[in-house]
Amino acid sequence: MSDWEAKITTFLCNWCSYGAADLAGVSRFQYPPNFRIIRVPCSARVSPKFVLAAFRHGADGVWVSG
Amino acid sequence: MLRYTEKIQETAKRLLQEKRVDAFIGYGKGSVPMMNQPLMVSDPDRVDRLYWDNFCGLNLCNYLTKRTDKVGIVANGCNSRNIVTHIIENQIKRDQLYIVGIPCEGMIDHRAVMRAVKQKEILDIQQNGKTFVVKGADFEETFEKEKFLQSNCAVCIHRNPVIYDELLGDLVEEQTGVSPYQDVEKVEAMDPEKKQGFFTRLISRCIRCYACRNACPLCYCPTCFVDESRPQWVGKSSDPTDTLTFHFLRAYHCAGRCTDCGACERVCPMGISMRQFTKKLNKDCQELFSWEAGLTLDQRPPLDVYRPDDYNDFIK
Amino acid sequence: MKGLLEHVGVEPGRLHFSWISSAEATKFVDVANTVAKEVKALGPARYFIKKRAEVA
Amino acid sequence: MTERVYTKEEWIRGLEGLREDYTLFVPVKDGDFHAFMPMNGEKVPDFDFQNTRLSPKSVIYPRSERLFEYILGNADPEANILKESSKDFSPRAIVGIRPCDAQAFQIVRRNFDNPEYRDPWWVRHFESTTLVGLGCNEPCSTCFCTAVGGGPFHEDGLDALVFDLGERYLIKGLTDKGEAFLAKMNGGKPADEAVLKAAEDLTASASQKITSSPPTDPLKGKKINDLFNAPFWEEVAFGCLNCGTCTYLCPTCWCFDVQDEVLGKEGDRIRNWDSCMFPLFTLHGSGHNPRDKKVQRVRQRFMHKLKYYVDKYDNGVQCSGCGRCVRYCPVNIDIRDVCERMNNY
Amino acid sequence: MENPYLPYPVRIDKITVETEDRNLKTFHFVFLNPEDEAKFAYTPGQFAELSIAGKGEIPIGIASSPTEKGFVAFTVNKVGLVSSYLHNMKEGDVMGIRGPLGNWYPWHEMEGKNVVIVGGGFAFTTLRSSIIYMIHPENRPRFKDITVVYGARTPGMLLYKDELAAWEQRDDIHMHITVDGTNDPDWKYNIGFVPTITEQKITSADNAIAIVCGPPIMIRFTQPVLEKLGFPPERIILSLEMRMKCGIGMCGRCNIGDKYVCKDGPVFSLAQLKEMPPEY
Repeated sequence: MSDWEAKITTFLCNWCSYGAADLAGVSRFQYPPNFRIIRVPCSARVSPKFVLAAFRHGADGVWVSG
Repeated sequence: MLRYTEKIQETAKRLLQEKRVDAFIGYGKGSVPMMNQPLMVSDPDRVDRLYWDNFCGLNLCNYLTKRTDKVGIVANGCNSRNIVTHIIENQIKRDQLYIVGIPCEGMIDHRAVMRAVKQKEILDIQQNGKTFVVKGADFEETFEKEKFLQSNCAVCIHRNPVIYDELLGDLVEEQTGVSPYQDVEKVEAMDPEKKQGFFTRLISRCIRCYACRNACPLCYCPTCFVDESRPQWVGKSSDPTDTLTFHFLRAYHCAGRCTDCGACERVCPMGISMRQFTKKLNKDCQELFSWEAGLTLDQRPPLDVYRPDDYNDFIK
Repeated sequence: MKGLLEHVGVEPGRLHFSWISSAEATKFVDVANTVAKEVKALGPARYFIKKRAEVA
Repeated sequence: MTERVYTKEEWIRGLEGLREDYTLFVPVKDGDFHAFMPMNGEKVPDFDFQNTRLSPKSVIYPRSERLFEYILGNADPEANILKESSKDFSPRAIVGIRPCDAQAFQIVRRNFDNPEYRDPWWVRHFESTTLVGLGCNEPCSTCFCTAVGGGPFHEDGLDALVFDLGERYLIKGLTDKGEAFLAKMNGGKPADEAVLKAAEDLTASASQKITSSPPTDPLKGKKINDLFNAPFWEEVAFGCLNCGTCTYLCPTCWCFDVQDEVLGKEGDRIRNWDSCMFPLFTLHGSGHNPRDKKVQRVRQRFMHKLKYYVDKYDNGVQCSGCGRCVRYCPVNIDIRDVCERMNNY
Repeated sequence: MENPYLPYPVRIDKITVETEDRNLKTFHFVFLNPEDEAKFAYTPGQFAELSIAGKGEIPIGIASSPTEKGFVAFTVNKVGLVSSYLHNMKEGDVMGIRGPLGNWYPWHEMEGKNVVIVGGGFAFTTLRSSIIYMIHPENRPRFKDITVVYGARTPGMLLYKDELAAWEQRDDIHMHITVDGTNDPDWKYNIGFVPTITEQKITSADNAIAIVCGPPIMIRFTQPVLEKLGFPPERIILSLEMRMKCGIGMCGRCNIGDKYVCKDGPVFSLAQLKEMPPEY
């Protein structure tokens, strides 16, 4: 299992966390590479269907951030 | 409970004659024991078909959605709570309704009765207050009603209608000391793997007939998520993951709205106890928001509103 | 949502929510680290994944 | 015609011995009710049942069935071309099927196996299956097989028929398939006169017990459009929830849906049961839906069973009288009552 | 056992955008296995299931004529999951077609008669097939006068514009092309709804059969016009649409009364339809 890397589907709010992620990138902060980021217009756009869809497609984790 | 039949008929007749309502929705006696038929009467001379007994477990609110006429409806505790939910969610207007309240003493679980007579064929049932007599071709047995209540009725603490224009009979004493969430707690105590096994087994029989969804008064969306094709959220075969997704999302759509009326379980042809999903959400709503659905017209359900003091421990 | 998912047997550490303002790059990195760590600790997901339909 | 008598123990042993030659589907107690399941040594067959909740149609016509498979993409020359999924068509037998459910296969067969087209999966599954029926000593109050051309010991559609004579079983071979099944089965001894007489008496007394039987002959003479426009449909349909219980439990409902499911680069074309009760069933791509309202769908179901089928095949109604829909309809819509209304209209 | 659900593999050979809104495209398919072409022997009026692996199948009328060899053509409107996907496919892509399915226009009855074709919008596909079929030198003598009324909302929404123009030049077919309205000052054909034009241009129902294909609203208004002209119901032929899955009368959804649109139809005479419940 050593070469296994978690896939984490990540829903980020365009105005908040996406900005933070962007800033983190610009500032050259290091963070783990496991995230598959989906930008949403608002974290309230994320419906339970999305979260389930992520798990159904084999995501190991889901992170919703506003 | 049988005593209500006559009163319902009288009331319906009066309402229809006085033209207070265009139609009256209640139950009719079914053609097989333990099955009753939802019925709508608009002719005052035909009210004799209305009926009430211990097997009126199907929720009549299904028949109110988007009606435009004035209707009378019989409502026990859970029916009335669903009427409230319907009004809050703008599926019908309060002034269209004439609610005939019935204090409920719980409905009998037909499956439990069948189990008790070892699945032998039941030809007739006589209901006498606290007991009932089951007759078959070669047996006759008397049972105590108390022990045969639908599992949601056994733990019900809202037997009296919460909203009505007229009440038939006296309010009944509400049950106290019941612990409604015992089974949920049992599951909560399991580790994830056990839980997975529990729910996989629970729904393994599901044939995806959607009786639970259609019997649920909350499920009135014009297009259900399972029917959407672009994107398709859930496959339509009897695949276990798809079935689990269906049950999960169906339950989730009822979060904070479910009144635990038990219609879903009652109608399931395969006897699946899908309240295991909704009850968890009811418990969460109770614990996090002190909310039970359908008790008041003045407040919106918790997932509908934002309050600064909402529980948010789960957010980092 | 999280409650029911856990209830049906998805491990608690698989679903995370957070609030991060667009200025909080450091918080983003912190949370990202925690989330990744927790999910990694749980190992690969096996439950709720749509596989080839189990049909006749 | 072989007629053999088995003690009940011998019978179960005999079935055990057949497991090499057949995949046997037997009634098994599953929770509150019975279901046909493969006999695999773990499950104990239980022949003391009224009828299974789900009809055995799923043995021949599964709830979901993979038809084709394919790979997607451009690299492979075989990509995007459908290939038939491999299937097991080795001999099967449904042991303990009720005569009504066996007759239902004959009804459905007119749809799946007709002069123009043959459904390859249904036909092959059906042809590889031996139907060993179990007569009904005690029909239910909701049974009305005698009204639709069947009966508790009706032999049409069965390959062999079993009579439960209390201590013993009498089994009669009815077709070549049934005889082959019996020939492979160990145990038993030839039936004597007394046993045959007992079976005859049982048949007569069981038919007497079926009390509800709306006649279905008058349906033929009616005009489709008259019945279609009859005023009673609104009333019949009021309570209907538009769930699929009746159609999924029904042994004679055959409608299906075809869906493609893709995972990565591989896909399946899957056939699922569908139900005329669902609005999606007839929804056009344009958004138009010819059966948009509940009452239209309820009418479709009953008209199909009791009128369209009658006119199309001139071979009775599309109903085997098993009574499942009567018992398990959550809102108690009773096909017998609808049939009466249609008769009298 | 022959499997009626198994599509013949085909390659998309040519894609033509037909209308100005780009929602209608004509696809020419070539069979990957040449022997399949012989098996796919069809008659104008029939349809086929276009099958895309991973998406599903859609029933579409065949727009080419059996007199055109080497390909089959379909004109597809972009509405649902499958048709939208098809619209994004490219020439050279591989998919499947299954058929031919359903019945056809009553060519035998039409022999020796005048033929009136009334079409509207994108339902003109099987009518194109019919016209090509009838004006083929081998078949033309079998029919007497051929009159076509074809309308669309605007000039840009007409299908097969080049062919329409070519037919207009011929003297063995009377074309009446019309649009609901247009700003184009150079528009040289009719303006007006199909039923109106039909009423103006068709003068006699003597020894004539009418084939009508179009949106429901057009059919509803054309029907009385034809009846007034003296067409008896058995000589008004319509082609219906329904949601289908199997196309071979098994899946049970496309029935109207005891008839399946996929197997007993899609072509019905008005006389037949009057005997059927109005559920379409």
